[in-house]
Amino acid sequence: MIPISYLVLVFLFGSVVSYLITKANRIVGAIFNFLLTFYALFVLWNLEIGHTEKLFSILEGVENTFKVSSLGKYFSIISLIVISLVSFFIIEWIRKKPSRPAAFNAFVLIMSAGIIGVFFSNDLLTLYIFWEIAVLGSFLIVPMGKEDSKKAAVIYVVTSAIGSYMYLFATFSIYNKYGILEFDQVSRFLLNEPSNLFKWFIILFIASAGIAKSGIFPLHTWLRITHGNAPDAFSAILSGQLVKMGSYVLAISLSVFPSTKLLASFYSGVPLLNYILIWLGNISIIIGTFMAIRQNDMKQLIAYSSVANGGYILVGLGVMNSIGYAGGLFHVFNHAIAAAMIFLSFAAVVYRTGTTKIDEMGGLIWKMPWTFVTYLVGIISLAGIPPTSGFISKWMIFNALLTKGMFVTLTITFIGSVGSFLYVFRPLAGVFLGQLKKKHYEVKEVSPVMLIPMLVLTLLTLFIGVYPKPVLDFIVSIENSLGIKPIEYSGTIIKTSLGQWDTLTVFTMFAVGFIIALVLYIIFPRGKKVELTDQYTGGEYLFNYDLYHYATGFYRFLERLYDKHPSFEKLYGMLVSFFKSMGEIINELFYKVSPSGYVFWISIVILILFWVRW
Amino acid sequence: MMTIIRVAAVLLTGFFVGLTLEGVSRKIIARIQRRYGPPWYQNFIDVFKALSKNGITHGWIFDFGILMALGGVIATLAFVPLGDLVAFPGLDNLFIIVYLFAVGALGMAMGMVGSGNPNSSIGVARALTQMLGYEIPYMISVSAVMYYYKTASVSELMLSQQDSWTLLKMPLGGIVAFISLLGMLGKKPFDTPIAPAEIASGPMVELSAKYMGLLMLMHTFSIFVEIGLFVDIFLGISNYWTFLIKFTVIWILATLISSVLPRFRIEQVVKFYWKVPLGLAFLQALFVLLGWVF
Amino acid sequence: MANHERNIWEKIADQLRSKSLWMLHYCTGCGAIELPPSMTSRFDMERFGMGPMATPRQADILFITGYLSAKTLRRVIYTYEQMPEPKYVIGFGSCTLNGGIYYDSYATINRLDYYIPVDLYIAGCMPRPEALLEAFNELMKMIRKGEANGWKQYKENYDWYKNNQIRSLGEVLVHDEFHE
Amino acid sequence: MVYYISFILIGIGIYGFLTQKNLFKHLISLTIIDTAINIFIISLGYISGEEAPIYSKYTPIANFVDPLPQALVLTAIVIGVGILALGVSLLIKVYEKYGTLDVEEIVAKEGK
Amino acid sequence: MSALLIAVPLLIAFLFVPLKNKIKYILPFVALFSLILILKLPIEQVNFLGGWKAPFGITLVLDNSSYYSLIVVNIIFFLLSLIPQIIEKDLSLIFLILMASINGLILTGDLFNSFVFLEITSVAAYILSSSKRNYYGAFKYLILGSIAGAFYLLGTLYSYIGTGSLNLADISKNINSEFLAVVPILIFIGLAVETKIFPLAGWVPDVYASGSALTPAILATGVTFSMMYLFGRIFITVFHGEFLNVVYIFGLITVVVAELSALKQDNLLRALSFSSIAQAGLFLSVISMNSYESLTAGYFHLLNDITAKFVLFIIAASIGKSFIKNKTTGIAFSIASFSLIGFPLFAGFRSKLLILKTAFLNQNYILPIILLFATIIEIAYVLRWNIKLWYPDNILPQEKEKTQKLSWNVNLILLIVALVIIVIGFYPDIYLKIAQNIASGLTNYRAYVTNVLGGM
Repeated sequence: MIPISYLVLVFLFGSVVSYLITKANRIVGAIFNFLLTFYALFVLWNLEIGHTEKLFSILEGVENTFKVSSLGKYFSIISLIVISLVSFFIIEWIRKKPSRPAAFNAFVLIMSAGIIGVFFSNDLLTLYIFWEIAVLGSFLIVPMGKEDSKKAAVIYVVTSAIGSYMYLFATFSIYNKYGILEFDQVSRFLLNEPSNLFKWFIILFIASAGIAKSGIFPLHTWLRITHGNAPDAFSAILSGQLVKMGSYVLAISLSVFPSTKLLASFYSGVPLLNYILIWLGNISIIIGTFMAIRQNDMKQLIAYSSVANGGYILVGLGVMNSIGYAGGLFHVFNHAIAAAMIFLSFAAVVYRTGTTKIDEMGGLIWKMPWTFVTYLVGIISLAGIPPTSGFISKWMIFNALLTKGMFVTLTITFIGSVGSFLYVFRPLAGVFLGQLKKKHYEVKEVSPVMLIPMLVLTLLTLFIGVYPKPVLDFIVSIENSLGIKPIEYSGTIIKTSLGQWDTLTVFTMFAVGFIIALVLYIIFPRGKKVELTDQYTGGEYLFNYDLYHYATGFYRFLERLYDKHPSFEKLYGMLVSFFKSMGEIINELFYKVSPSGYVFWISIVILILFWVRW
Repeated sequence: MMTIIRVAAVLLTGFFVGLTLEGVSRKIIARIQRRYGPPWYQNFIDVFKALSKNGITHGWIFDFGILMALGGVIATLAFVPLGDLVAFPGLDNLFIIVYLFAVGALGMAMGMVGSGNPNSSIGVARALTQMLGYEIPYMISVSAVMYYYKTASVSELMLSQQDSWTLLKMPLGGIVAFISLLGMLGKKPFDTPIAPAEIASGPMVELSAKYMGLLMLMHTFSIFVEIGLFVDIFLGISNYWTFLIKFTVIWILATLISSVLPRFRIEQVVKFYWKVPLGLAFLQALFVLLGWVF
Repeated sequence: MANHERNIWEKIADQLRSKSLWMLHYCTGCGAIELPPSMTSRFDMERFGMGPMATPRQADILFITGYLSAKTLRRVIYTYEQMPEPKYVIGFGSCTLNGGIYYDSYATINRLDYYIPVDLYIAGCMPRPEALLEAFNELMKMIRKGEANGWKQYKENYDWYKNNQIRSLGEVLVHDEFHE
Repeated sequence: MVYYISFILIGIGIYGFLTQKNLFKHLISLTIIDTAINIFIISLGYISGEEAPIYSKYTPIANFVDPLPQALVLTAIVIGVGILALGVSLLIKVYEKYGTLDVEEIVAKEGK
Repeated sequence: MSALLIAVPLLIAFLFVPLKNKIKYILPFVALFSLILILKLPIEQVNFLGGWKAPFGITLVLDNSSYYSLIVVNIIFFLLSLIPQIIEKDLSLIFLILMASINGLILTGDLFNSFVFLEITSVAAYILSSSKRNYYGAFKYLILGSIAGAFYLLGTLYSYIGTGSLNLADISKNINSEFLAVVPILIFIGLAVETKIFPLAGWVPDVYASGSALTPAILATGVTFSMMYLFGRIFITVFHGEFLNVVYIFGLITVVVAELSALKQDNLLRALSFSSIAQAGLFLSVISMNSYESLTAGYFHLLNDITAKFVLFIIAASIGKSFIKNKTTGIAFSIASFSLIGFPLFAGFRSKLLILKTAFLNQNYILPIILLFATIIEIAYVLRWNIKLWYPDNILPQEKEKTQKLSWNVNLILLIVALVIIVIGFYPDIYLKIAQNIASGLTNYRAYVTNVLGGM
């Protein structure tokens, strides 16, 4: 198998090749993209742990190397699954949608090169380099979406720049203090580091890159605009996978630098730093859930759900006991797959109907049944309902919080999971169920090329939901490598201190119940098929069937409870306009002045200088 | 083989006891209103009468929703231990039961909205909001109990009430759980989703014959799940028969309360649940943390 | 009505149907006020297993309690067609029988029978709850004996009913008068 | 003592810049500053009682004033003149373009 | 021999005055000639004009720092001369004079001589900036520049009073404390206008954003580099880093102020001019840490910035609204702007790393914070411009035809410079060697003094 550095180079040059091919013919370019990503997935699948490769060396004394850690391999395999399936989806999707297909394909490859680099880099600087390459790649694709995706792209890059520059600041202070940057060496130095303040500063600043990227509380505002307006298939990659880079950095800052051993425990085994990060996760769960319930644009709704799920992952990772950490990692897998599934089904819907507003659509289930099935299984997994894999990770996080006795966080996770029933149901009711709008009568199901990746993801979720062994093996190997007590499970029974459950019996019992209901359904007389337009509405007969469809303001009564909510977007907007107005004043004062103004400033400078010297 | 028998036993008890108790509750309400009320087996007749008629359907999603609802609730019921009758001994984790119940709720919601009637969509939206309301206090009070006994399996929770009932140990938690139980059952103070006067019996608007029958079955099973959980966790050790007695007592108590109270508006439901019960639940959790348990 | 024999299942079903009748009452005219007393403690309709239902989809009996103008008749016909089989109709009061005191008015219809099949009429210019309960018991006996099959007649000579309805309501059945 | 004259002149020049609206007056105050500095350069090398450093066989080297500032001042004056000439030509162009030399009107027209 | 560098361009400029518009085609040869001349010259070589020994006569010093900066400046001139399209009809004469005066500025070892060359460069700059009818901007630049020149003259005079000589090496040898207070201030003000320090850079937006491609291209790159070199030469070699902490504060203020005012610009050229002010301010604050590594980092950053600005200004001035018609220039523009921000694959990233390393080395934590904050703001507006040009919204069809296609040779040169940026991103040792040599030349002033004064 070719080493990783060659893989990254193949991707970088591949992007130029795919640019040329897509210039010639879109479909062939997209196929080339898919084959490349699939080959990369194959290569990554059978990479053995511990395999290291030396790269260049920028700062002397620091060897930039790639090292395959189990954590990196886990994250990269999830990412590659998502990217390869989405690029399979793009083969059909590219026929009509992005304004510049050639650039689109090229930048997807650049981004995936960055991603592979991030997950396998063995020291802070290489991680930063590939991190910026991934940001550059994804930044160039975002503006191809709807009209205010251009503003979204700038906000996206600025927020991730804030995070990554704090990360860079921490990297250089480590380099300045110790002279080394490899993860294990840094954690060894941090262990016997006297000053507590320095440890806090390092972990918080490194975690800030993760916070910015996975949309945790203070830096979460970019998610709504970017996911809402990016080109549809790309927002699947954006939310399914790029957000996971943030979780990867969070995982590093919390587990690779062993936070439990570094800092004194503050509340039942959880250090104060983790506690603060958990609280950031909590706030982002609340914001994500309650804002998602309000949204009328389906993609922005799921974007807010990514904020909430990012919060879940952070809470899971923050708790740092074996079950909690495993729950966090498992949730990374679930959210990646579920978000990719949901966004792909939205891409299919938008591909056919052209709009993302929920109340402009309705009854698409009759025309696009398979997209509906994907969306249904996706939201079942996102909301964490048993037969699918989404529930396992939430169950682990609940157990971890319960053993630690952190009741407020437990409440917020409950609010998050029950709230997720509400906001995932809104597009289901608004977009797929109900009467079909007149303008969507001739909408057809999406072509099989787009359906295959969606159905593959559906089967994957259900399979892992019933038989979570492959993912659990990965998590156990990660926990062993990081020195956390691994979770114990046998076959499909997952055991924790609080109790155990068996995914298989739950699934079989659900199937048995379904069969009983089916038998009852068949025995008794068949119902007569009646058109959706024949409804009981108090004897009245509406000729305009669109009026039947109840989709606008689906939870209006709940939203009215928190209409006047503090919005952080407005806060950051004010901040930016403050900077701009300051810039305006400076411009007026210093740069648009008449000559006498210049002389005035010269004399001021002279006075200051002379006053300073005496 | 034993599990199949046990599961069948649980389901049959759910069916028979559930329907008789519903008939009993209708008789009690009638008695309160100083009239005779229907015979106790009236609900059996209603169910079979509904199943025997040939109604209408609005497409495959409408049928699939009902089947998923009934299947989910049957699966949840299988996991609930009725006193000492436990279908799956080690595997009855409380989170599984609560979230498997959500499968039923989601299935019903999907089916009802699939019927395309605006009344049913409004009803479903109200049902989900109400669920958001009562679920949180319920889960906190129950997790306080779980934290105290250090186990999440329902049967163990029941068995660990050696000395006295959890209801006596944690009265606040018990009260909160009972209030959210009323919300779960959809009894009068909290039956905004099925408000017959406002939205023509909410989600069940388009449910004609057979589907109405299946839904009544589902309703019976869900009552059994909710009260069964409450009895197991809060009302001490009980074998099969004492479990049924406690079950009927709680059921009658709930019917008495619901027969005299008017209906909440949906905003009031959420606001009520997040003020009084949530406060009490947090208080209870604090007491458990501090170890002040009677 | 030829009472062709019913197989065993239908006999059992008729027994059950008679024991639990769900009623959708179309309260028009002065008959509506007779229903509350028949449901509350004095006359208690529920002991026969009968109860009011909000939607036609779940109702067995369509209970029409007074005069029907051209406009309200259309609503009644929609509701009737939305009820699942087997369904029964009870005309309450003389207004449904022969137009009652409004027999010569331009707006009301005189015989309900022409438009939807009525199984049972209750005479009286607003009969009392006792008459109502007597009628319900009579209907239960008819169901048990299998005679109450107005809905079969509706299905068999459907076009006859349709002509009557269109003759009196006009083609407006399809187009709603608000939009024209 | 001569320093004070040049510093006063520089003060006047700067004052001229700050108060005047007309661009041409800016140019004049600029030349005032240039001449002030030239005076300062000259006054540097002055030794009382010595002659101008014009070398010929009649004037012995001994009693010369310091010749270096004299040389410097020559180039400084040339540069001052060059800048002045360039300034004036620019002003002509400004006048052609805006029709006025007043700062407010130009800014209004220019919108800058 | 090194005097030829100044003499030849001046001579050709005066010879070809009558046939003005022919000069445009001779420029490349002149630039090539001076380049070849430099490469042939031996490095350690002091040229005494008119045979006078150091403290008395005017010397042209050619140590390795001035040698390499001469190469850089002349390469820039050569590149510019290869694209005659952007040079207006009679400005090529000025171009030659500017080349001569900049060579002089770098070479000269005499303070008053540097004043004269400074004035000539400024005069050439005033004329250049008056292209595209930007007379008012040029006039304002003239006023500011000449006042600064006056103060620079005062500075030289005071140093003459203090040390009795005008030679840089001589001054640096026996400058004493109480003159050290006054002279750096005056010279700092003199140079502040050209090196675009905070309050005195008022002229930059009007001059750079006048619309002509040549003015910003040559001013922002060639002139700025030579001024920065002069700044380094005087403040580090002569005054041994005496005055630098004040410069440090001014530099930081310039960075913040310039970035903020760039945020709101709706004209690309003005935004880029503010960005060049900010980069100059950053360079000065890095320089004022006054150590060999910080000087290397500073000059390395300056070199990257110049290459990027060269590409950016030419494209910004010549491209209309969007890159639809000319994709290659678009790619060059994006590469240059990404290197400006400091994305990893490009040169800017290497210089940012170096600056951060040196800043952390001398425990200076304010500079990294300001640098990172400034880069975040820079990302905001540079990328917004990138998107606005790549994905222009509501371009009217007839406007689309109007955006004329850039001629082939301009495209070619821009692409070459852009590729240089990428190559530097991977193998930075070319620029790094130049920067190290300049830094070493500036810092060990003892070698400079002995070299010039011949061990007197």
